Amino acid sequence: MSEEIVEHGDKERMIRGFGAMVLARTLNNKIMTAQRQGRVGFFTPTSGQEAAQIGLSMHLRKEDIIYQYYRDMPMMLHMGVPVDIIINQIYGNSMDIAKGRQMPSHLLARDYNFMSVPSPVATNLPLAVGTAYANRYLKKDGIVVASFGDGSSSTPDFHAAMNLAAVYNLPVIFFCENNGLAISLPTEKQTKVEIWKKAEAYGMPGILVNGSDMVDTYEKTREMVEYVRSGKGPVLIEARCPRMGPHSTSDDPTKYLTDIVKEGSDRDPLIISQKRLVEMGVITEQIASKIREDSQNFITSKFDELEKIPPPSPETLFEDVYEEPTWIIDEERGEIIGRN
Amino acid sequence: MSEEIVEHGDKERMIRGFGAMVLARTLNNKIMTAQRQGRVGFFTPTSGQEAAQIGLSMHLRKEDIIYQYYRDMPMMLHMGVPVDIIINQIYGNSMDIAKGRQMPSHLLARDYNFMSVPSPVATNLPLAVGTAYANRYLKKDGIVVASFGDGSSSTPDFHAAMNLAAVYNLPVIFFCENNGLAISLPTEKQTKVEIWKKAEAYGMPGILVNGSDMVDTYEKTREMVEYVRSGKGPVLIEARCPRMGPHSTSDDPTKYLTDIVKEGSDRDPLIISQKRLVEMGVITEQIASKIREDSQNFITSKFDELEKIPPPSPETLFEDVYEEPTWIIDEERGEIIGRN
Amino acid sequence: MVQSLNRTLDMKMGEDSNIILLGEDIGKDGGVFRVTEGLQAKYGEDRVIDTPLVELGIVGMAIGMSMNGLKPIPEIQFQDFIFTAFDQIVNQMAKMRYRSGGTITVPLVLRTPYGGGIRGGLYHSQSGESYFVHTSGLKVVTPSNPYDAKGLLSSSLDSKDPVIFLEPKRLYRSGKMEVPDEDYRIPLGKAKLLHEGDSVSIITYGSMVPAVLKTVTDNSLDADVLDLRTLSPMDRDSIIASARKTGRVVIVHEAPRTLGMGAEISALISESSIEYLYAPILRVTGPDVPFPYRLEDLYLPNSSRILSAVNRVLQFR
Amino acid sequence: MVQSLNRTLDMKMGEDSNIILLGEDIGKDGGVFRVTEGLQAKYGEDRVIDTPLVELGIVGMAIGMSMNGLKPIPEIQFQDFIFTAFDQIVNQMAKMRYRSGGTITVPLVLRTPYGGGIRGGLYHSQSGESYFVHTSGLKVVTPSNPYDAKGLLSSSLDSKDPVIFLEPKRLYRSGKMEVPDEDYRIPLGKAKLLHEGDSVSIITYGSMVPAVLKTVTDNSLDADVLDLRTLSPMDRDSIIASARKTGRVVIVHEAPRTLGMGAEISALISESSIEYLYAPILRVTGPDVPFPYRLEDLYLPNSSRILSAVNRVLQFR
Ligand SMILES: Cc1ncc(C[n+]2csc(CCOP(=O)(O)OP(=O)(O)O)c2C)c(N)n1
Ligand SMILES: Cc1ncc(C[n+]2csc(CCOP(=O)(O)OP(=O)(O)O)c2C)c(N)n1
Ligand SMILES: [Mg+2]
Ligand SMILES: [Mg+2]
Repeated sequence: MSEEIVEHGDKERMIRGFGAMVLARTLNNKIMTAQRQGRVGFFTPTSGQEAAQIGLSMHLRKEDIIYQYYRDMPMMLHMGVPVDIIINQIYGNSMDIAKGRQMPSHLLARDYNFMSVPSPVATNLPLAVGTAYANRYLKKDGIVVASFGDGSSSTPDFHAAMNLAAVYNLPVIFFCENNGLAISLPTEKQTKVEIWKKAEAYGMPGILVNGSDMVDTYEKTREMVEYVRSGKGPVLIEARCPRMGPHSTSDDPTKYLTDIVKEGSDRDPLIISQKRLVEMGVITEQIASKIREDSQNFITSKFDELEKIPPPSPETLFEDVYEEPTWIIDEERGEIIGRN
Repeated sequence: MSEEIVEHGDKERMIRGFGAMVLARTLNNKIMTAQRQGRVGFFTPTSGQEAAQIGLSMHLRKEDIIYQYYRDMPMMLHMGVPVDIIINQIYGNSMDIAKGRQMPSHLLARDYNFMSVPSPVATNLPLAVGTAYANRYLKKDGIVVASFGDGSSSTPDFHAAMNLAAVYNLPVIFFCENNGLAISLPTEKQTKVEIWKKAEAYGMPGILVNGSDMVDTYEKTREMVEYVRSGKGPVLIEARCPRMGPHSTSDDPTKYLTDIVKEGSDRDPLIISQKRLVEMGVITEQIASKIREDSQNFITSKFDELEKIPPPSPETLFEDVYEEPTWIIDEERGEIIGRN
Repeated sequence: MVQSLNRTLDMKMGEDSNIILLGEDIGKDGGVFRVTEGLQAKYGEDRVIDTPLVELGIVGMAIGMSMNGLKPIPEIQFQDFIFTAFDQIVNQMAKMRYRSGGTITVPLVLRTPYGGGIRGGLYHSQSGESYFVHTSGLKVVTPSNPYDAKGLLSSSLDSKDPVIFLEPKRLYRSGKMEVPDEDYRIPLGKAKLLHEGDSVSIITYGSMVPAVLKTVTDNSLDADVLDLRTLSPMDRDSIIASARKTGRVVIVHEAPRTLGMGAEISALISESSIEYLYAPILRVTGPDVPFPYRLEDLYLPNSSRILSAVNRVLQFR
Repeated sequence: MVQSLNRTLDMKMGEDSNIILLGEDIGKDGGVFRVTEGLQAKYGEDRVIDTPLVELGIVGMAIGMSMNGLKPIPEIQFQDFIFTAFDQIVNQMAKMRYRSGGTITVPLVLRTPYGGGIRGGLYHSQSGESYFVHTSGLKVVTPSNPYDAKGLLSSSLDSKDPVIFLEPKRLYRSGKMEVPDEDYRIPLGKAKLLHEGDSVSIITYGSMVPAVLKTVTDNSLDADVLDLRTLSPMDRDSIIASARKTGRVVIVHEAPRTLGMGAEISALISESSIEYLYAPILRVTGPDVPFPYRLEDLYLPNSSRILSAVNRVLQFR
């Protein structure tokens, strides 16, 4: 099957996918280091989930709308969101689209059809359903992807969104990145049933993929994406992709986790995917090394450069609550930073 | 199988069950008439759901705790809640346990282990799970029953409660009385999957029963109740029992419903169950008629008698917000009815 | 008011095909209060959507629709049930513009009936406006008559910000009045002076407006009666102007006293105009108890309580 | 404060086997702020329950437990996430005693960290006390130091009514002080006068207490500083006594101004004591905008804002 893909002209796509994985890992590691150095406030590492995300997003198009969650930086990079846009949000500086209002990891890039991430988990899922409804009603092209973690399957919003998408037969891909944990709670204690199987309770197809392998994810999700794109209704995809680090930079996983997937080990999705691609003749070890090196240089220079951008101006605190500030906000701005 | 039941000494139980069905229907009809006469404020009729409820509650014991919903008056009557307790709540008079605070239909009888009904549907389900947890932790006997309508399966609370009960393997019977409608929305538009099948998504057994037939419900639910009682975990039972009237006394069903089950027709659960019992030799037509007649007389006199009880005193408005009224409530009572 | 709302929705849907209604029983049934009667038959099931029983889904879908080009009008059947969708309102609807740096907006109008007067007991009678007014990012509007209902609903639909449109269900079927057929607006954020006087300012809104007006007329009170109409943002200038003029203020609402709108109005006046006051600022409100069924009439502020508060401030030395 | 809370929970669990803790990551992980550290190891998984990710389930289960003989202490990881369980709190927890005519009670203590100060942005910083204080049937408590944390938590556990126990996360790791090992209580509903003066009353609570005290000391202000400690019901008598004594009041809190606690305190004073006031009642609060990440320090009330409000009321003629 893999050879088939290559023959069908997917080689380019595979290389770009792998490149994005490497870029994302490099950026992730850079941010984690910067956070330890006190240069960044917070981060939820994305390592371990690159192959799952990019394996799926290789099927996506510009017009597709993505309600990503806080670990989907790799998918954003793969879909062409410029590194600057992401790093500025990590710093929360004056060039940040969100004007430094969100904790890092809560990314957005409206121009690239990446919606905004709230902290309350899974609460974007009903929005994704509404957006899909609008898309169909307005006869716009494009499907909607809504991603979330395994823990998020317990939430009210998951249930609401799954049922509504099914009832209205909407073009939504529910993409569960099952990294085995919700902070400290293992998935087995979250729910007794495998998440992909829950699709049946709502009347939609569900599948399980090996989210540690970009090629496997890509191949297995193809049919699902086509199903949704052809208007047949929503689907649920569960990708298994073990978390490789702490839940966030505030978390100490040693309390609850012994078996962490090590970077560079043969359970690391970068290693797994690279091996597959080398076997398939899509890349060579040399090309892979070159990609890693280029990423490293690129990220390091970008990251250091953008750190110099100043924080948002005090006025921004009072903007965007409403289209026009109310007298209340004007008054409060006056009290806090003086009237302008 | 039915003969077997009778031989096993269930005859008494069957007669009591049928008696409760008739009593409940009689009371239901009386309330509906009284409501039209302006003597009662509101009601959600319970007709059509008697066989389902009582078919299940024939397996229940005094120590079992029931989180009923607003159509479960028949089950309450069957479990021995005195008619007075119910009628006083229908009037919301000064003998009402709830001190006239709740709309009629939102019944309670703590002494009989019937908990209190809130209006927001299904929001009692997570409570039922907590109560079951307490029961097990405190090593108390008794299982927990939580009933709800088909529409309620879409709610956040359903999802939360089902998952939690399964994760902690708690003794809860989730009892869905599927009357085919949520006010005006038919079940097919509520969700694409039969409700009993949703049990699988949580890792518990689910069954479907014919809730129009008391004997069928009784027989089919037995194993489920035993399963729960033996500590194996929660179950979901769906009973199909078409609504026979309007959603409530405020509702005009002609807008959305053409095929209403008529009272006394061969789809009326009272008729269906009576036939079964006569065939089984549990009762005769004569006994059935006698039961109906007695119920009629009993209910009429009770209903008229209790109407004379005065409304709750003004002071009760300010009680039971807290164990002791706060200064705020004291102050407000003073302003509204004068200090005492 | 039901008719006025129904006609306004009809008119607006006719003008703008991006307006979508969604909620429980709003289609075939026409809504439990008949506000959306006939609209599904006219505009189709795609535009008047009967939803499953899940308020957070209704609100969440509406937000997602509005982010993608539609103008949704979700209905919550009773305001009492909105709390099951409260996270969507507080954390998504109200904060989307802010957290996206203004790149994503959520123009929608969430309609819901609130307040007592129909013997609805604890869960069909609540007046929860404070929960929304305390939440920045939302506008909160409530009409007190059919004319305002149309003008305020139209302005709400013009708003680029989410509006919580609270319909006093007690007034759904009362207060018949002429409502012009043509399009008009009542600007958000502007109160209306319904009665003018120099001795006392009575500030109120929504369901209490008729009772206040009746008290004033029946007792020939020399009172300003201010109908706020928009609760967030309130009409600061009108409130302050009236308070400064009369120096005596009574606030009337049905919601419980503690942190009800009266608290904010009182605080606003005493931080801006305390030197103009001759008397305490009094509040006549529902008590801080859940809403009752049988004793509803005792719960709701009435003429005698309003009058007694007015007399207290008038007689205060 | 974390240590004080942890030890109090430990002590109480040791005394009463009906106390059950439940929440996300409170067991093995010891809670994201370490408040429940070590308790699961000591008391077992049955008494310190790691729950799935569903706040309404945590709260709903806790209610059901408390109705049936247990004394649950549910934790919501951040107060910002409590809105997903808001219906359970407003419509079940707060109304159960009332709607059952007093036959069913819900004694439980819901703990949750609130407020800013950890660079948590929009969703890890909110101060939502108003939502709870507006809801009758709930008690709302917030300590400002480790000593009070213990005494208030103990009293909350004695309460037969549900208590929302708000922990100012900014003070979790600050303000080291001696906390006695023995059992003691701080009664609910009683404020504490932390500093005495005659010129101005500064009323505050929770996370703002240290900043207010510092402002008062640094500037040698002749001020009463009142730490409310219980927000519902507030300590009416202490507030009024201080306001009447000084005639000048400043209220300080982190929550947004509109319908924040300051509104109710202000309204309470101006309806009961207006004739004692020499100056407007001022509020120093967070602004009515969502909580920011990078500009957090600008959002939080600080000494200079407190001082400037104090000076305004002192200089008012
Ligand atoms: C509604 C809500 N409750 C609690 C939290 C706190 N919290 C943040 S992430 C997280 C775990 C999420 O697990 P999962 O969905 O599996 O995503 P993962 O972090 O593993 O990628 C929790 C409990 C939250 N963000 N939102
Ligand atoms: C959370 C919530 N939303 C809306 C309502 C209004 N409402 C009352 S009953 C009902 C339909 C319930 O349907 P179902 O669960 O099937 O029960 P049934 O009335 O058919 O027995 C609705 C929408 C409510 N009570 N609670
Ligand atoms: Mg996870
Ligand atoms: Mg139904």
